[in-house]
Amino acid sequence: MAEYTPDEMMTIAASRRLKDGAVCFVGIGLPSAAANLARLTHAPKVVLIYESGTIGAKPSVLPLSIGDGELAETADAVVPTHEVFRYWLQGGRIDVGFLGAAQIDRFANINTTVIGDYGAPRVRLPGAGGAPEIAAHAKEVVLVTKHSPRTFVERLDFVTTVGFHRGGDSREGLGVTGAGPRAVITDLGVLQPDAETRALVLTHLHPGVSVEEARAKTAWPLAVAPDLAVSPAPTEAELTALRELRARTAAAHGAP
Amino acid sequence: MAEYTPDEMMTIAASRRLKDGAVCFVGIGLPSAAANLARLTHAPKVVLIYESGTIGAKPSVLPLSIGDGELAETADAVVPTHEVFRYWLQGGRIDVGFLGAAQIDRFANINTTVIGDYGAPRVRLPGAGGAPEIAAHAKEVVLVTKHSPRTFVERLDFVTTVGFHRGGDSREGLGVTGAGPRAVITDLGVLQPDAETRALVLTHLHPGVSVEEARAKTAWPLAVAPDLAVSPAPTEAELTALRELRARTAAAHGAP
Amino acid sequence: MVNKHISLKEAIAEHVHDGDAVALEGFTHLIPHAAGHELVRQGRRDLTLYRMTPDVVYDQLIGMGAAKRVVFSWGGNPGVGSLHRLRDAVERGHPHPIEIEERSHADIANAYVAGASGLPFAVLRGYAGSDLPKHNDRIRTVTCPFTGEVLTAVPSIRPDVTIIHAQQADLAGNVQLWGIAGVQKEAALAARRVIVTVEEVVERIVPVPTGVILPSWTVNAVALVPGGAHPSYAHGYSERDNRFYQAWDEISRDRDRFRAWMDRHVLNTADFEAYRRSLADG
Amino acid sequence: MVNKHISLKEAIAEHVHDGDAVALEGFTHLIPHAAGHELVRQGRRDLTLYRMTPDVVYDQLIGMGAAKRVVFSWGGNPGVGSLHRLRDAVERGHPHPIEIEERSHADIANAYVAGASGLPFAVLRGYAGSDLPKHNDRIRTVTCPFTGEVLTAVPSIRPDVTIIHAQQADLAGNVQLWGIAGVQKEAALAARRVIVTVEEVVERIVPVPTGVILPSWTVNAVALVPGGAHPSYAHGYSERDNRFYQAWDEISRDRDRFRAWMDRHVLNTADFEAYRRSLADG
Repeated sequence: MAEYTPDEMMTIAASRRLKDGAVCFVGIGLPSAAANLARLTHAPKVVLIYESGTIGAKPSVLPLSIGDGELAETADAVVPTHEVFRYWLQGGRIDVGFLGAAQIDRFANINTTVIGDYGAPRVRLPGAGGAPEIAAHAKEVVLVTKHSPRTFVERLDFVTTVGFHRGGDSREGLGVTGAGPRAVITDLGVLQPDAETRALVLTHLHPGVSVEEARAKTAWPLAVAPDLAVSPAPTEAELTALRELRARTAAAHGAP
Repeated sequence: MAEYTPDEMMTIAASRRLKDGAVCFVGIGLPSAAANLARLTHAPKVVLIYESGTIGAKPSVLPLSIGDGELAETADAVVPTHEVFRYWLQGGRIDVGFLGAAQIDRFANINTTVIGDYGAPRVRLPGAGGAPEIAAHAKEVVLVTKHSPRTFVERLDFVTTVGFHRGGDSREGLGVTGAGPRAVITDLGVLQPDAETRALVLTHLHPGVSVEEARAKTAWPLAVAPDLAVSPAPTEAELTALRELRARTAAAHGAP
Repeated sequence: MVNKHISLKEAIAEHVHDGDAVALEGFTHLIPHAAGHELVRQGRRDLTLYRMTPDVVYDQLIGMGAAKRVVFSWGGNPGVGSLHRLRDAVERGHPHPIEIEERSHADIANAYVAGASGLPFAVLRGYAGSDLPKHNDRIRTVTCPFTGEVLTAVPSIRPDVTIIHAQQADLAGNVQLWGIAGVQKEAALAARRVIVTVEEVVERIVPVPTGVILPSWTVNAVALVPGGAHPSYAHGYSERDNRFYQAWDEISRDRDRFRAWMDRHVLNTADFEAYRRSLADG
Repeated sequence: MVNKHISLKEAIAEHVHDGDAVALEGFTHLIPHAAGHELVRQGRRDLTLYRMTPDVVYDQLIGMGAAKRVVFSWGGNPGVGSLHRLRDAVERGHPHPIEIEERSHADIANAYVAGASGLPFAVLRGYAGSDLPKHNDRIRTVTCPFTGEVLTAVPSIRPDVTIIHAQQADLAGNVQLWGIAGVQKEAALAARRVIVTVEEVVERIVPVPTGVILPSWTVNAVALVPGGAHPSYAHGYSERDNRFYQAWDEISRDRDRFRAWMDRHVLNTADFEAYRRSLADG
């Protein structure tokens, strides 16, 4: 089997979560990489929607911004930004919202707003973007983010985007229609919500990763599923597709 | 001077009310004929908007329907129907709403819904269409309709579209932004609202028409302006433009 | 992938049921007449019919007894006069009494937008001084939480089925329509199920100006029906048959003549092509 | 007819005043950078700046002290990281403290639609479970008068001036833009005054797919500025300068380096053409 990096494993594990034919609202960065990898491997008919209004985008390289020209050129339809949020997202037409996170808590709530106090932040993060409504309206949400105790925190400095709120059925009490986060994919493994408490539980480790490592990089006491599984290692086909995508992207953007 | 019919006089008098460059929301039928005549004579830069979403339409023949293909082909922009009502009409971008009427009262309120009782109508008319909101939001309204006591009634069977409501400043109390009907053009003359009571006053007679005839064809006691004027007779240029427009229209639609 | 390309007959049989709330939209342009005929042929009953302008397509459905309730904003024969079957139903309860719900164009257009947007109601500045709200308790008010202004609130429209006619679909079922776009996109996205009849099936859609696209995954069935909007038209494919609209005034004025016309041209024809042939035969 | 074709310098001088609420829109595509530079050159102050994604264009305005208040939904350097001038203003009050009002993309997009529609507020399903409404009392609720559901209400946005960059204007001043359309049409129609910079002035507009047209009578000024979106792009005319966005991270990280860069390339250049030349000179 080929060598691969934890980042590659994370992207490939995330891509596998996307079913062929699913309509997917894609955030920029890791989610976009994973979603396009899915499209180039097992899910050729996945429909990728970016908040710039490109519906059914099929970029040959990863977009650096959510509004790169190739997204429009390859899309089935280009609609105004307000329409993508109103008819397509709020209208209930998105199967999967694919998002990243700067901070995440045990109920998969997300902070992308500030580190520190909102009125006098230590670090000002970019903010909400489309995430609060993507997380509310997509039929389900998949999160992709690297594992670190600064990311997987005991308590968020700010709740930008809701996951399972305070756990249990508290999300349903908010009146949202989507089912919420189905999985959090990291460079160490996969976390999924407990059916009852909705707290995240470690359900998969990527090959070679230990429970101890995952716990060390999670700031809350991480529960482990009794049937903890090991993610299948990347296949040659997956790795080749991902590396070719990254190479095309680097050539196009001059990015590493 | 050439001979002309009362219908021709009415259409020409109505067309003169449209200033060059005005943005005009046009109803089908008489208003459309008058507005296009204005465009073909003294107001080449008038912007005609039809509720089918054609903005800046320049048809060579009169459309039989509000959605004839030539409106789209000659328009500066074609927008969805909801947009024309939201961004363009409700958004306050219309200078003149040009409408017809089946019944009209002394305050220029209009009925296009039923004759008789609403629950068991003697005659079921087409209904509101775009008129209630055109009359509310256009900066001013011009009405075109033939004079008859069945049209100019003492009391409407149904108020479909508001003019000056109950007179005085009662229209303003409805919270609408447009100033309301500025003139009613008929085949006999022109009626305009009194500055205070807002009741319609006969301000112009077309050549050869008497006050008595106008009063006989108005079911309420019609007030006459002290400075009652006579409309200028159609010019050769106006008549020629109108007749050529009608001839082109008849040839295109097979209509009389 | 499910093949969405089926016959109009199959599409109506599968997706439209007695009692459904149905919208056949098309603002003068692209009116789905072929689909209306097929509803008549299949004898659908008790339909709630949404349409801004009922036009000839609903005059026929109402006259044939398919409608329980009609929601509309302008019920005339454009440029000609009355819709006689609609009037006969409202004025004299023939062939049976129907419920009507009257709204304005601005209201219905906003209500489709709200439906497509997953909202329960739309906000507009509507009906100032009009008697319509007195006869329709579904025209209500809402107060702006910022300015205190009182605005009109209307319920969103979410049909069980929306049927539209468009110029093109590709093999996957992506749909493109252009020219006067009306409210079709919103009516389709507001509905639970969507049927589209098209002028042409193309291998690949070449986007045209003001082209409206419904991706294939928003559409349940696509049926090829060239000329399927007649007497309405499809921009780039046909012209509006204004003479037919004028002739309809006479055909529809008399109950027996209407019924004989519908029997001959719709009920006794197998499909839209046969209907067009029977019309050509006079 | 007023000639709307004037220079960008004249357009900014005439239509944008200190203290105005200004929207420079363009969702990654067609960001009106040339107009942003001209605001810096003319030393505008105390602006309320609306923009979904502040991007480099507002990072420059904020760093140069032009902003009193910034209303936004996502304040990062797309695909790169932070907007350092925005962060420096928020975190450390440099060059002076600014007010920020944070909303979500869905909120701001709806608020422009409401503004264009002449409504005082927009209704959406927004912010469920988010802390943002706790810090923004302009995110309120409204109750559906039909279902009783409680929905989010946000105030509409009506800028004093909206500035956009588009591909084409014709001689009369009709404007066409295509590709990713963003919220520019709504932002323009919501504003009291509209300035458009364009890649090209054409004698007659040939409509293209997804072309958005602002009729000339909705536009106050049109200025020809080829490449005026750089480092953003104009579909069909240029490509996004991704390397510039990456370089901006370093340029903007340090206050002095930022200021020296702005002095050299913006304040000491006469117009956008000179700016492009100074960039090319390195």
